[in-house]
Amino acid sequence: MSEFEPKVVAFVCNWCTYAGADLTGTSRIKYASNVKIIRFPCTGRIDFMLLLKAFANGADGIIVSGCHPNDCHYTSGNFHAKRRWIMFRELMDFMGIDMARVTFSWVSAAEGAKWAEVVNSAVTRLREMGPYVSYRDMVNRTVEEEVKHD
Amino acid sequence: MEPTGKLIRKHSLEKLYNNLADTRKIYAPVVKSDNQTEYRYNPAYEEITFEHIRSTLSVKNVVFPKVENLLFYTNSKTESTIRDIDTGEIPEVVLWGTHPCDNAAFESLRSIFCWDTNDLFFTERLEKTTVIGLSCHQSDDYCFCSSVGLSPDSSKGSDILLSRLQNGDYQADILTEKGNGIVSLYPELFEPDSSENPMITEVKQKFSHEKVTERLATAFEHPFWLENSLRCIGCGACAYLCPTCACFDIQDETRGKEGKRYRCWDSCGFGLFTLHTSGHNPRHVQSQRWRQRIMHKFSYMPERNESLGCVGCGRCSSGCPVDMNIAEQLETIQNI
Amino acid sequence: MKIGIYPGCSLTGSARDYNESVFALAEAFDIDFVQIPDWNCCGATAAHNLNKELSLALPARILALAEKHGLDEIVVPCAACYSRLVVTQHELKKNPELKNRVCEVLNMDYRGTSAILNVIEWIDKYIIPKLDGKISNPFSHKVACYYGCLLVRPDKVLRYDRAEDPQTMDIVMSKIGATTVEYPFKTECCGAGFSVSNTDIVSKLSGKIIEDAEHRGAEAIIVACPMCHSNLDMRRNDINKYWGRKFNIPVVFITQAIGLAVGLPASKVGLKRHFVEVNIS
Amino acid sequence: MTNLVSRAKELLENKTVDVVIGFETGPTGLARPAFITDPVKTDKLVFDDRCSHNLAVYLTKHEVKQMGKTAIVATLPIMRSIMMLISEKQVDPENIVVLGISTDGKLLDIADISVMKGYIEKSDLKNPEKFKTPLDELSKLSQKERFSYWQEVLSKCIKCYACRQACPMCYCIRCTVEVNQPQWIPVQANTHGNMEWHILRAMHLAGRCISCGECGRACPVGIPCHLLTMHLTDKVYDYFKVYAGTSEKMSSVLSTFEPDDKESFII
Amino acid sequence: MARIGVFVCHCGENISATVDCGKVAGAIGELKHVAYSTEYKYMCSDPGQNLIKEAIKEHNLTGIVVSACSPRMHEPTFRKACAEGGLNPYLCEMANLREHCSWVHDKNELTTEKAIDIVRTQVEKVKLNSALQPIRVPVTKTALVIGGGIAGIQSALDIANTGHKVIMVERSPSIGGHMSQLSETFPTLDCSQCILTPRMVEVAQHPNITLYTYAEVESVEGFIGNFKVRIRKKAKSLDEKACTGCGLCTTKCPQKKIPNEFEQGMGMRPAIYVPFPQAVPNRPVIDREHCTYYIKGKCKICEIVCPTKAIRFDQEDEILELEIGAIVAATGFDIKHSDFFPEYGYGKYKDVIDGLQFERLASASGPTNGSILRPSDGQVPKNIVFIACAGSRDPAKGIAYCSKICCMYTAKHAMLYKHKVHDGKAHVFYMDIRSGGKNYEEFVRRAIEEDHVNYVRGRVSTIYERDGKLIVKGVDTLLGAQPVEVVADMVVLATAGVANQGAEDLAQKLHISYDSHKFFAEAHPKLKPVETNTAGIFLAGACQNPKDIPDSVSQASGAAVKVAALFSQSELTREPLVAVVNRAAPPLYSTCVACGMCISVCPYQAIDTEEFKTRDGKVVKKAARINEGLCQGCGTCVALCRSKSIDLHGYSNNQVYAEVVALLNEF
Repeated sequence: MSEFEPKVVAFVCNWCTYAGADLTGTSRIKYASNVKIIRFPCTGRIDFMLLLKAFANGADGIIVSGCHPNDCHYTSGNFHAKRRWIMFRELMDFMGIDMARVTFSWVSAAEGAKWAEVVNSAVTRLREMGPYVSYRDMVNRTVEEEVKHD
Repeated sequence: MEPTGKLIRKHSLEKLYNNLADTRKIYAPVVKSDNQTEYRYNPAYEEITFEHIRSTLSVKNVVFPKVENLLFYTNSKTESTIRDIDTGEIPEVVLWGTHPCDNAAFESLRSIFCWDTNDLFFTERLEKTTVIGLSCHQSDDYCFCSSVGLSPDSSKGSDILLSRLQNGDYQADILTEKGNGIVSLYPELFEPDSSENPMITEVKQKFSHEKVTERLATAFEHPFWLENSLRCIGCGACAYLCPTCACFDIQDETRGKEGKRYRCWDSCGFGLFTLHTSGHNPRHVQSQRWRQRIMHKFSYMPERNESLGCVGCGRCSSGCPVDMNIAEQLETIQNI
Repeated sequence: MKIGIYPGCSLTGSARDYNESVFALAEAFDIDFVQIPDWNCCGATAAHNLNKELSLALPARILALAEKHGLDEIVVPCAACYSRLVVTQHELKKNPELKNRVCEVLNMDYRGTSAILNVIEWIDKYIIPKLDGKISNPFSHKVACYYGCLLVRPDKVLRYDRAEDPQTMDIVMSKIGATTVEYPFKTECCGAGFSVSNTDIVSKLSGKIIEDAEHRGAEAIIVACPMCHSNLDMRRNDINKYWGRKFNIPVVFITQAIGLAVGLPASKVGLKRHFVEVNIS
Repeated sequence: MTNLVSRAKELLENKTVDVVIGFETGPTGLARPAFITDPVKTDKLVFDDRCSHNLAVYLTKHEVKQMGKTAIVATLPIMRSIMMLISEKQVDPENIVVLGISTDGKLLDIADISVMKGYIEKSDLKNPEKFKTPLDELSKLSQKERFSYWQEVLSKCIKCYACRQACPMCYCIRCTVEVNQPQWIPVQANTHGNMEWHILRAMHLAGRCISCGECGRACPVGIPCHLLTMHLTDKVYDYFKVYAGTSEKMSSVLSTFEPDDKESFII
Repeated sequence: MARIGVFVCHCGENISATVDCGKVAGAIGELKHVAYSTEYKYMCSDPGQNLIKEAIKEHNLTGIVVSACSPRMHEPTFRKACAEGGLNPYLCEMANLREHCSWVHDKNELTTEKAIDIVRTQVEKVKLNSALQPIRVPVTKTALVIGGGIAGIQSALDIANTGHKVIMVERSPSIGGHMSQLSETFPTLDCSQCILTPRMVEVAQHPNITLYTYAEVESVEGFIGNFKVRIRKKAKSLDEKACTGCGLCTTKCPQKKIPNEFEQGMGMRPAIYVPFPQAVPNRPVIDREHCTYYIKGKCKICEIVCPTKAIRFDQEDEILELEIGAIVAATGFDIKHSDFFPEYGYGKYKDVIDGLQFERLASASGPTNGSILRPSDGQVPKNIVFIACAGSRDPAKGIAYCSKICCMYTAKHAMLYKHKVHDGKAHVFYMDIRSGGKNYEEFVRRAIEEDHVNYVRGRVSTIYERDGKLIVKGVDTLLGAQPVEVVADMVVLATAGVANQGAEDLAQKLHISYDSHKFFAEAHPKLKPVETNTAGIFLAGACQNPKDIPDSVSQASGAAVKVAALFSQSELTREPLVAVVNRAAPPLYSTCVACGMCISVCPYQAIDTEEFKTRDGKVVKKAARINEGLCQGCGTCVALCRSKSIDLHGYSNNQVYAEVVALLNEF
């Protein structure tokens, strides 16, 4: 497992976490290069289906991050997102999909250091967990293979 | 060839099955914990049921799988290279214990898939399918094979048709060369025909499909369609359970450089089925879709394919969440 | 008509006069009291400063006993006991775990179902409605109603009378023919907390209460709490010494006042037991 | 149900409504939805334990809306569905008459929506008892076991969308699965596509599911997909102390929020 | 067919130090639809930008990806360059190779690979970008100012002086607000009326200001630049043109015993009245609740005596419909009255009064012509107690906040008292003295040191009356919590400032948010103190929280500037990154089913329901509709939409989906 490098996608809002990650850069704080960021205007914009798509396309882990409560540039997008994630996690867990692979965080535009921590701890955990084989197997299984019952 | 009647004893039947199961893919019915009957590949003989009236899904997926890959492709900056599928790789399958209605359905499917040119995948699969049917010694209110020109023991579509005798042995009618092929593999298991009459259930006729076809020709605008489809919620259960429904959709799925084109089941009951890009939908309400379903099976197919689109298995009715009973409706139609 | 009663220590000791008047009144209005069997100390004054659990367990036992004997209502004439019991009921209601712990401690089952009435609530509910035609001897005096602290505070918990300038006693008194003076000392501290340790404070504070009442021309101070009574009545000599003057105004339990109004003899309502002579009737 | 029949007859006779949606007995002895426009046909109406369909699904059906003012036989889940449909502007309370049926099968006098609301509020809104056991058993499994359980059952899904069509809250004229720009859900009915479909469906019903269980009953291949929405219904209550279908105001969990919503997983 | 240009920036060494830019440009060049891919030292430099402009022409590119620093840094720069190159600026995306890659990772293969992934993702995104045009919203250049207090007056005048029309609505018969009730003002002790009245008159006479007094806002619809406001002009029972303001009616009115609101109930007024002598407009109104005619049906003395026959008993409320571009809410505040304080005497002691009442007593135009006389018996109080923080900073009273103005006006009251009653004693009970502000602290010191006001740090527990005196019992925390007892003739409570009654109601009409105390909420506590969450609606004065005059006036001017800025162009242009609800040909119209969830999640009330009607007016379809003027583009509605009928320009479903796929798959 040691040489395994997880693929991690980060869904972040433009006004807090994206800016926070910019600050990580301007402060030259190093973190694992496994994480690639996709920018959204607001956590409220992040469709839960996109997380499934990330797993379906081979992500081993996901980070979702936005403005701290009450800091939302659009006043309430993150509150709606929060409820959405509460429900989503409950459902995923009920279906046995591994939510330990998804990290949710509030990272403000001033928390460059926190962003690095969030990423590094997520990557460390995912290295230990290994690739998300069980999900990928499901994705790649063809219908013919499914009809077999032996 | 001339059909020949044989006798096969209970224990020989088991031998036959096990021999076949050891040497090829065999698709046989088992009863699940939730009492639904489903077909599985090569289950143990003890698991197999001979008592099912109808399996939840028909066996049409053997010749028309719910997803059939058509081709694979690879994209580069400049071009796409296509990789065809070698139908030769499609395996031989023996169908075991399928009832006459399901067996007759293959004929109806062929009339669609091969109405102009032969569908490569369909014909290959059908070619490689051997049907060891089982005539019905029991039936229920949903059965109406007798109304669509079939019967609980009709041999149409079977290569071998088993019928149960009082003592638990089976009469085996060898109907085709394919059937003969099986017999010649294990001749010792087959004995000469007995005079005994097999147990065959009775399915009383509910309507005349000729009358229905005749009436439908002029019933397109009849208020009947609206009145009798109000209850329909527009799901695809009937189409997907139906052994003769053949509608499919073709999709490309690409991931990175690699992609594949496949076809998968579709249903004329869906609003999306006829939706145009413009937003216009020629069948924009359910009553029209319901009409299409009946019309296609009992008017258009007889006209265009010289075959009925229904074998009276009753799955569409037994599987319908809101009890849209097709036999009941056809009964009404013939008298409107 | 059965109602539970929890006398507590004072009514069996220093406030026997109060006790007598309460029972006399009950008898006069044929209410039969059931004293809570095997009742114990309510833990007033000391316990809640020292050991919260104990301070709740003691009253909880009393209430549990009441429940056990099917008493849906219990009258608690002593304001201190009343306060402890109600506070306990409140605390245990809002904290189920604590309740369970207390139940374990007692190994009794407590549900908090018995209603707790202070003496004025009791009068309001059972005496006032039957008052008509019973007043043979109207209590036509100018009086100052002194509520003290425990009857109306803490407001959040008791939700009884308004904590500032309460009115219930005044209303009852007016019903038996008294006129009540506008009295700002209604809820001022009488110093009860120091009645043993530092009696000078008692003399000072209680003195103010008495002085203002006399000053406003009241002929009696009406109370509904043994502590208040003992401080204003029993300590009168010390107060007079401390103030260097002689206050004569008597201190009367509200139950005694009603008793007199409905024609009970002074002796029967314990008036003879007072230190300051009650020369009104 | 004589009084149900007479009430329906009366409504049709005095033209209060144009159609009564109720239950009738089908040729195989099953109860099934019935649409009655002719007063004399009202004696076809039945109501008993066989009548489980959520009739509210028809209130948003084009052909039914065309019929005019509608009376609908409504058990508790159906009443809650109607409440949801009103709150989501899909049903105009002016256009319906609710023939409420109490849990013990008595005809209720639902004069108007506020009365219905009152009845709903004092009813037990938890998931029905019979679903509790399977929910608990699934929750007891390990995550791995749950994952393989759902893969197993969902591999059976044929994407006939009976679960969607049977649900009164799935009234969209275009479902996400019918969107192909982008293709949110794979068209083919393989386990992965099926799972994504059922996740999507459950999420879209989070805080909107009224626990009628029809999706599961409708499934021709017996997938217990109702457990997904019902699990969320439990969770919605745990977190937000609300049940769907109790108010005519827009109040479903995912379209509203409280600043102090509690969670423990966001770092 | 898409033709994408990719420009990889070295940013000097900033990127190229850890990322192999050449390799990135090369790899990306291999991608489908990438027509041109290059690297350069400084893309943001002029030569760099020219490189882009030329490439666009030369390779007729349909979209570009600048792979450089954070878009938060240079997106505007390159969008501009893109436009100058002849390509719609919204066909430009940036790949963040610096902040998100080169600066945070070491130099190695993985870092370069990540860079490639990042660029590829943006290439896939930009393919799906669409050319967008800035949104233009027309602006009606008329402002509505709600409230005629000093804040409203200042805003109105400032806006009017920029040459724009202003409509001012005041609910009482005269403008002036609380300031007109004040005697002198801290810290200068100049006469409030003297500095206010000229402004009031200016408002009345300003050619750009239309004043509606005795009027209230009925409803507000629309959005920034385009509000439709309905105003209810309550019937004054008077023909204002005919009336000369002679005042004869008010002297002859037989009904004279109505508590005078302006005098805080310490004086009486007739049923037909002018609130105060300097009122603007100086015209009477009939208070129909108390007018004998409206009660008994006869009297009409005013009508008889009126020399110009200006009385109109049959007058009815009038509804005005106005087109408004921007709104300033300046509805001010109110104070808790003494009946909120049982411990201080339930308002039953005549001589326990509140601050505003004292202002009237101290005012030369007040009921006592400026001499401090206690209400009960008109005697001069020789011993007066002021209690600061009466209610304020007292969670037990439900008011946890500091009312800000009390410390100062209490000091002022004490001073005014000392100036008028030289032999009098003034005591002030306070928690802390909060005298932040120019010359404020000095002012308080003066009260203490020069006017010898006795400041006692401690709260008052109770006040009671004895022999006509008020006994004030408190504590002096600076003297070891000594109980203090003051025998006073009069007590003045500096009661908490609270939201004006009707504030909540108005906030709901305006669709602006308000806090738990019903004070209007600003858009951002620090950076947007005069804006509200609803674009085009601004705040001025104490409707936001208790404020003194200078604060109110400055905020009022701030609000005015915001309005002026808005009115400075005839059209608002906005970034077109907003949500859209799809539309289709009938009978579909849209895939939206108008479930209203998007409406409920939108923080900006930017979504409403559009009805599609047949010729005969029958509604055949309803669908959500985005107001481009209001939408800020957060996309919360998009993620929530079950039928995917809403999409967001710049972050469309297609785009974000493509990004996820591109990020994880090699092409």
